[in-house]
Amino acid sequence: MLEEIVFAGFGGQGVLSLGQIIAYSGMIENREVCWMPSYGPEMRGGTANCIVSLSDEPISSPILSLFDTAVVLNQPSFEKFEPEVKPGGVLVYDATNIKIKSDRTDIDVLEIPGSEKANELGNPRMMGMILLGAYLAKKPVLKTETILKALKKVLPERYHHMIPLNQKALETGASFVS
Amino acid sequence: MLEEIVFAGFGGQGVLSLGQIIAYSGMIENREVCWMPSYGPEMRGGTANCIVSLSDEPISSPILSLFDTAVVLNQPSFEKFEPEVKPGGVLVYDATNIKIKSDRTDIDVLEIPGSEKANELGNPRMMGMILLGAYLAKKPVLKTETILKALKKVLPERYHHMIPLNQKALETGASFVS
Amino acid sequence: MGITVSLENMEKIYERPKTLKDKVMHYCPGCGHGVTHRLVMELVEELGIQHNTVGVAPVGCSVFAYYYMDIDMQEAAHGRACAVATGIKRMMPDHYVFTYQGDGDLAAIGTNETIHACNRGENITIVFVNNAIYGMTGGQMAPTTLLGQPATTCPLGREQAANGYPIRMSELVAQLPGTIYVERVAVNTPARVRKAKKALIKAFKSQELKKGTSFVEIVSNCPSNWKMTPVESNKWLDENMLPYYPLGLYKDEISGE
Amino acid sequence: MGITVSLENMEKIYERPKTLKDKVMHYCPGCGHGVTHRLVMELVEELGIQHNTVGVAPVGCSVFAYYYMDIDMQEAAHGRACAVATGIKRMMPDHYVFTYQGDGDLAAIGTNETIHACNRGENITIVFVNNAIYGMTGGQMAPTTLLGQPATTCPLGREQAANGYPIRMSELVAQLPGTIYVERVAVNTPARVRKAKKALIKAFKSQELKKGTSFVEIVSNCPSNWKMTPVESNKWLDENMLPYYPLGLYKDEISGE
Amino acid sequence: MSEMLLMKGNEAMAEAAIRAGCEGYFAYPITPQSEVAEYMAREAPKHGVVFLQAESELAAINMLYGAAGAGFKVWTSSSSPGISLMQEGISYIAGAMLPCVIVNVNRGGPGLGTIQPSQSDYFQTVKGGGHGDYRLITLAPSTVQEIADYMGLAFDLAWKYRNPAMILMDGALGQMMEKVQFKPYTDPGRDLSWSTRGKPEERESNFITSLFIKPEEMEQVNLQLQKTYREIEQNEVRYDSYEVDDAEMVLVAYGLSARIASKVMHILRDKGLKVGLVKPITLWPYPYKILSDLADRVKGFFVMELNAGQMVEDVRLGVNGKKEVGFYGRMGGMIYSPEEVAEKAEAFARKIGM
Amino acid sequence: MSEMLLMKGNEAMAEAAIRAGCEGYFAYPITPQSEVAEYMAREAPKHGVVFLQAESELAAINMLYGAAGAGFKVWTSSSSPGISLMQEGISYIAGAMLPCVIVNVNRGGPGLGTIQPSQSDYFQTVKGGGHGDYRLITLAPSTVQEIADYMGLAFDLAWKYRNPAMILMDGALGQMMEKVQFKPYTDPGRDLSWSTRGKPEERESNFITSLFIKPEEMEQVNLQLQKTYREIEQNEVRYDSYEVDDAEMVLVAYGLSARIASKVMHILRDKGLKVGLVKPITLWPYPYKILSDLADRVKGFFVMELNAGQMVEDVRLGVNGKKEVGFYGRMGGMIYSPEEVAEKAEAFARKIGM
Amino acid sequence: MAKVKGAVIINTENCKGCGLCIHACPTDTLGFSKEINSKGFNFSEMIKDECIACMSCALVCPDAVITVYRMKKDKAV
Amino acid sequence: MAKVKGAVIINTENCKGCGLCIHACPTDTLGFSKEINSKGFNFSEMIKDECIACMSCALVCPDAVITVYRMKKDKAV
Ligand SMILES: Cc1ncc(C[n+]2csc(CCOP(=O)(O)OP(=O)(O)O)c2C)c(N)n1
Ligand SMILES: Cc1ncc(C[n+]2csc(CCOP(=O)(O)OP(=O)(O)O)c2C)c(N)n1
Ligand code: SF4
Ligand code: SF4
Ligand code: SF4
Ligand code: SF4
Ligand code: SF4
Ligand code: SF4
Ligand SMILES: [Mg+2]
Ligand SMILES: [Mg+2]
Repeated sequence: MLEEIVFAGFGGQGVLSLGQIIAYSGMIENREVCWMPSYGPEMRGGTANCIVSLSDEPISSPILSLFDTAVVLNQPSFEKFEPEVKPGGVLVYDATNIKIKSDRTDIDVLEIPGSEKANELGNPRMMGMILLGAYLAKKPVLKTETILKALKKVLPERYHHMIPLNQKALETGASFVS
Repeated sequence: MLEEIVFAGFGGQGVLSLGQIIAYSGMIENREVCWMPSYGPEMRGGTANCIVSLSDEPISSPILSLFDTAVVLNQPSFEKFEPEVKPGGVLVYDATNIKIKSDRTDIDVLEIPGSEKANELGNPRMMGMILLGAYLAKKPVLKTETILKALKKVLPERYHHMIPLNQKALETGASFVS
Repeated sequence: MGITVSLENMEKIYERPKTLKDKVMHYCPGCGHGVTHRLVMELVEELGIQHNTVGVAPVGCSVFAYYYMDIDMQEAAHGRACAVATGIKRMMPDHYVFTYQGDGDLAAIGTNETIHACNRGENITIVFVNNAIYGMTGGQMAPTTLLGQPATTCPLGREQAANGYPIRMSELVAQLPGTIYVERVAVNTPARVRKAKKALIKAFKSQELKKGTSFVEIVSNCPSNWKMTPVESNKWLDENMLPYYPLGLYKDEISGE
Repeated sequence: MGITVSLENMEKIYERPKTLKDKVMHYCPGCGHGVTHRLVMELVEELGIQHNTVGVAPVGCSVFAYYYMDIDMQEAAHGRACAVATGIKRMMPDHYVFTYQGDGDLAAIGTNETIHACNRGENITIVFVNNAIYGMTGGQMAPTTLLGQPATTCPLGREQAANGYPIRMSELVAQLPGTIYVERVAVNTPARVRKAKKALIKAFKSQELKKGTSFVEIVSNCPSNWKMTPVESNKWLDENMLPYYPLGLYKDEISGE
Repeated sequence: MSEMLLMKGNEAMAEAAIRAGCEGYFAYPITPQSEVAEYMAREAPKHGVVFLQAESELAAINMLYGAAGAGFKVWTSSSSPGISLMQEGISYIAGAMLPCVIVNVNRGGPGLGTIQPSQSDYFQTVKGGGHGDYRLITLAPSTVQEIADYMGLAFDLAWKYRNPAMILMDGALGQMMEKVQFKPYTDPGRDLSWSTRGKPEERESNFITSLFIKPEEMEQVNLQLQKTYREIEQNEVRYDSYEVDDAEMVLVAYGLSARIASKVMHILRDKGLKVGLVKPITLWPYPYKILSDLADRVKGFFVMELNAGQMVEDVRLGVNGKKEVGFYGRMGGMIYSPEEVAEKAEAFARKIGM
Repeated sequence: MSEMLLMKGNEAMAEAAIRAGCEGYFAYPITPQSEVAEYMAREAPKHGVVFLQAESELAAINMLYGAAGAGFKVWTSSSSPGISLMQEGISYIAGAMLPCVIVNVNRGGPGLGTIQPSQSDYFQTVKGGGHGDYRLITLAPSTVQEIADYMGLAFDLAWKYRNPAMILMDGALGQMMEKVQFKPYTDPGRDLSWSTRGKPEERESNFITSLFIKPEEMEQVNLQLQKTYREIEQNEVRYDSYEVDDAEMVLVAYGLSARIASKVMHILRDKGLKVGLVKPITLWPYPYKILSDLADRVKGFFVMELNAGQMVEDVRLGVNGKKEVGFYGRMGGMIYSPEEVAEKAEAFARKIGM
Repeated sequence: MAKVKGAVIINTENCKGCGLCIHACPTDTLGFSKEINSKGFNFSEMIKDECIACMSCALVCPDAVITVYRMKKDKAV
Repeated sequence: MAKVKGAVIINTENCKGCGLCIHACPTDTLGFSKEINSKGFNFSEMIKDECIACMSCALVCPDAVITVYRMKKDKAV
């Protein structure tokens, strides 16, 4: 099993943390994991992304140009990464803010009204979690319990009360996947 | 023909210039020449020496450990270079100031009362020239006229009036060699 | 949607200088580097010296200055802008040559080159943008970081015992007989921007005298690494930077010419 | 042959300090480095700090200081003595740590390390031997070479326009809040030697306070490269160096302790 | 064995240094390894470790010289341009035989270049970026775990031989997070007799120097260094090899490239090509012998590096003409994909008759 | 052809630079080449050449960067520790494709070492002392005449390829006086279109930089550099060979060692051993081909260097295992005598069956 | 409503929404837009027509995206 | 001749003949030797017995080769 995912959005949307949660979860499930941020001056202010690899075997390159899955939180990232999803792969994106559509037929495209639903949940920062929920429902590379466990590890104690909300967000996302 | 000479004495006794005169003369006589000063912190105040090579062929190493001839102006240099004269070579030294004698039988040792005679000539700085005269009389690797020509080149114009004195010094030195 | 006002019967009284290339600068929103770039390019335009000005960019956030300033420029190694400028100016004594440097560049790794260019009295202008932080590398302590100010390499705030005092470069270089003009300005209010521009013009023009180095320190902000909004950062600058880095003229030997 | 005087009933009132190794120093006759070496070793002996003093030698004529000073020492790369001393002192804050540096070392290539050690207020003593020339390399211009003074790289004398002004380091580092004691002394007369020693003692003892850097500049001679006899050189020093490098106390914040 | 953690390479490095009992760290910020200094700034005070942000890399390496000369276990880290600035200091440290650890998180050059990962400082590191004949014990980790493991090893080797050790890695390894477990570390003990901590009455004064003005003496120093180098070459060569037993072609790669190489190996094995992999861990001393031995039985070697071809020269020296050596590289911060390299390597394999 | 003069290598170098129309010289004093700066201080003003004593080697190399970036014909000189300090700057100069000349009058290292002659900076020069993949066109004179000859050549090559050129020599060559004649020099013309001399209206602004933050762009820069390097390797390899036609063994040596090697050759020929000599003039690009060609017909190579064995690696790469390669070196400022090397070389000759 | 004395044109696509101009404007003429531009910023725009052409906004704008217009003298009086 | 108050012992072998002590001596007690030592220097020596043990010579001696003696108090009076 090898799953290579890119998370991309504006700086501040929390894409680096999303990736870390996945990496952490992979670790809990005894996978080999690798999390690689894009770094560079463009990070500042502009867009941010990170690549997470999950595998049963040692991970070769942390930097990739094609992905099994792209989780995309803003339009510039959609434009950059939509073409980089491998045939047969998954593209999940926030359809509330990203108004374009993918015309690729060789991948699974999940258009999730993430921002809208996050607002409904009362916390716009849940958007990423909603997309994650959709992605994991589509492609259950990790168990939801594990994600929750990982959240406990990754979130500072003072945010642990947010875990139920995160769980709800995951479920919300999952509900969009048949 | 290859002649490798070391000139050695206290800094200020003019050994570097002596060597340069020989090198210049070699050039005038169309030889290959190489003049190499010893450089290093010990130069300052302490002793100084230079190595001059004259040859009909390109000169290999400018830095040598054995010499055809050693022209020695002070006692520390005597101690250092006396053993470094090749068998069959020549050692010329200022016997006025250097009170030891060489016990080498495999070389020609010219004990020249250089300082004494220089004082007699009215200029203690002629000591080196006197030793040079003795050396060239023993081993005529260069013509005396050439040396005088070289002096004209090497000495600044304002010292040209000294050339006759230098010539006398050379002759004085030569007079000690049978 | 904002309102629209007709421009009929209006005259343009300010626009972006033509010497600033038509590109979006990569600086974070509200960063003083942008203002300073603009001022330098305005004066180049106004003095009509685009054809004989050579700038030297530092390593720091303003490393790409040459992407924006429409003049010939060189990108110097971190800290070496003054040496690079010296090389240029010595070869072309009639050109206007300036460096544009951050506080890490000029006052940490490049202190030697700064001091010695000023001491030799190189006829260059040094534009020094002091934002009390290493902007480009993500907020490490700069030599000008204030006591108590946190940075990623002094997370609890700079402490004198460990890291010494913030260094005041204008005061220091004004001591050197090689400098002829030293002024510290800021760009966080319109009035100060005007003053900053005057100082920059004076500094550039002083090169014509060939009497020594001109040095303009611009106390600036770094909203991103200070972790403030731009407006907050300009206020923080007022309240914290200026008491330690007082604005004003530190030396003027251009006098009368 | 000089005269011989009986030593009967006499007491020894001065002798070579035991902390100076029994070796002939390689310095030229009459060189101020010798006097300065002796003074530093005298104070180490007198303060009884041989066992917890670490010295840093520069690159310059005094590069071999460790052959003569009977204390643990390190030979630093040219100009980096203050950085090396910082490394030592930070690891052993209770040791006496000093650098011994020439003007080329401290004020040309090493200016950055000097300024920043002083600015951080490293608790070290900097012994700065200013002889206005590069002694070791054979008489090139130093940053402290006087205007008009010839050197091999300014054979017609240092000129301000080409080479700038001689740099006054005591004045400069006294500006920095990190220094607590800055004095300029000379060693060309007996009285000055006494004063120089007092300054050095004060500087070393100030390390106990852990309050900042102590800096003693010793205006010195280089008879060989100045091309003078030692006696002439000391006179030249009086007449030429001291007017530009005035002796005196530039900063004293040791006060009362 | 401690808890399993998920850490950035740069942070694992700093944590490992603290666990290996480092006593001081001196450095100047530079991407892509500023997290090291940031981690040390946070953590060092808690462990009584000295942390100082130097005014420059020049100052940092010379602070290291001073602290190491006083017998402390100290290190620094930087990235390519900063490491270039340290070359004089490194040569001095080697000449004065001071143990310490220097980390280069290599970015793309030359010049200011890019902050993206690269392996283009191989030559600088192993052939001598500074002046004179000296060598740096060089370790090349390829995972975050190895970064953690090699930190203590680097200190131990440095102290065992009184020689600076370098950890050479690239920006990607520094930036990425992987699983890591810190192994318990025991200091093998250190000889401090030569260090400058103040001269007690009972011994001669110590001094740290690389200056021996008489060439006769300086030659002796060099002979001593060369003797140490021969010893290190004898004892400390480290490498991993994978599937070389039946291999007809051997990939050679280190660091990040070695990870990619292992994928390349699998791709080619899947195509039926018998491919193995040698991953040098010590870049100096270099594992020439395994290559020379393999050269007697394989058909060729294929080297992959994130540079224009540097380590490939050492491979050639090891293979010494016995077999062909192929090369593929990317430069300036670009990273090859396994598929991309596999294609080149396959072409080479065909060329050598596989 | 001008008058025959007797000059020190260091002074001939400076005089040659002036005659080759250099426009500026920036440097910091260091033995054994301070005479260069002293000569320039005296002579430069007479020829309208800019001379500036920098505050350090770091400053000097960056002044050079600035002046070269403005399109001027400039140079610097230093010796080993000073050259180490320049490594970052050199990498920048190479990355920014600036033509200029840098002279290293090599002394014994590592560290402060000794001021006596050495060849121990070979690796630093030809493999890259700075970071990143770059190359310095490197000329190695072996006589004062060659110093004079190569100075103009170095400028011309630097400008032809917009790449820094290095003259690598040792302290003895710098200090010794030999006969020298200055050949007339004609500037082949220089393209200044890229230089920063102020932007006229009719062109875009020029900028000098080595920064390309996007790896895609930085790779392009590197590819461009590599292309230039291949061209230089194609066109500019220079070497002399002596008595190689009937040789069974070939000595390989450059600079000062090459002079001694020629004496060694004669000693061995006198003993009836058929020995030739290859003297690389360009150390990069290296004359691999002649060595490879000779390897097909001689029995072995014997390399002599004033270091622990550096160029010998390039000889091995050229010979590529076809024949044995022997080595003899001295270090730390010591110079071998021809007799001493002859003895070692003879033993090697016997070993390879001569 | 006062007589119009001035106006600004903002290159909203290149505005980074730093708000410095808004803060600097003595007449509160400027405000943040509701929409975001393609870089994701809420840009600055005229929200009132009280501009007095004082140029304060342009002086502090780090991105030099503001052009300032003033009513011609003869028209303004 | 005044009562002897002091004396100096000079390590003449290590003296470099710089003459600074001679110049510094207030009583002209010191002078250059006629002979040279093994390093070729005319060293410093007492040429008069007027030493007042003022230490000036020792203070300026760069080679620390001078030891100064003073007549013990009880003897000097
Ligand atoms: C030799 C070297 N060391 C370190 C760096 C990394 N670096 C890049 S910019 C910078 C500091 C920038 O700070 P400053 O000069 O204050 O500029 P700002 O970004 O704040 O405008 C550093 C340390 C480098 N590029 N080169
Ligand atoms: C990096 C480097 N650059 C240059 C030198 C050559 N060098 C040795 S000593 C010296 C200057 C010495 O002058 P100063 O510091 O004034 O000491 P002094 O000899 O006058 O006491 C120089 C330039 C060197 N050793 N290393
Ligand atoms: S990081 Fe700071 S200095 Fe750099 S562009 Fe952003 S705000 Fe400006
Ligand atoms: S050269 Fe000058 S500084 Fe050096 S030892 Fe001689 S007199 Fe002293
Ligand atoms: S010109 Fe003045 S009044 Fe008009 S919008 Fe700008 S700041 Fe406001
Ligand atoms: S100051 Fe400029 S960039 Fe900032 S909000 Fe106003 S117009 Fe936009
Ligand atoms: S102690 Fe005083 S009086 Fe006696 S010799 Fe010395 S200087 Fe002269
Ligand atoms: S001062 Fe010292 S070295 Fe100089 S002459 Fe007097 S005793 Fe000799
Ligand atoms: Mg800054
Ligand atoms: Mg000096």
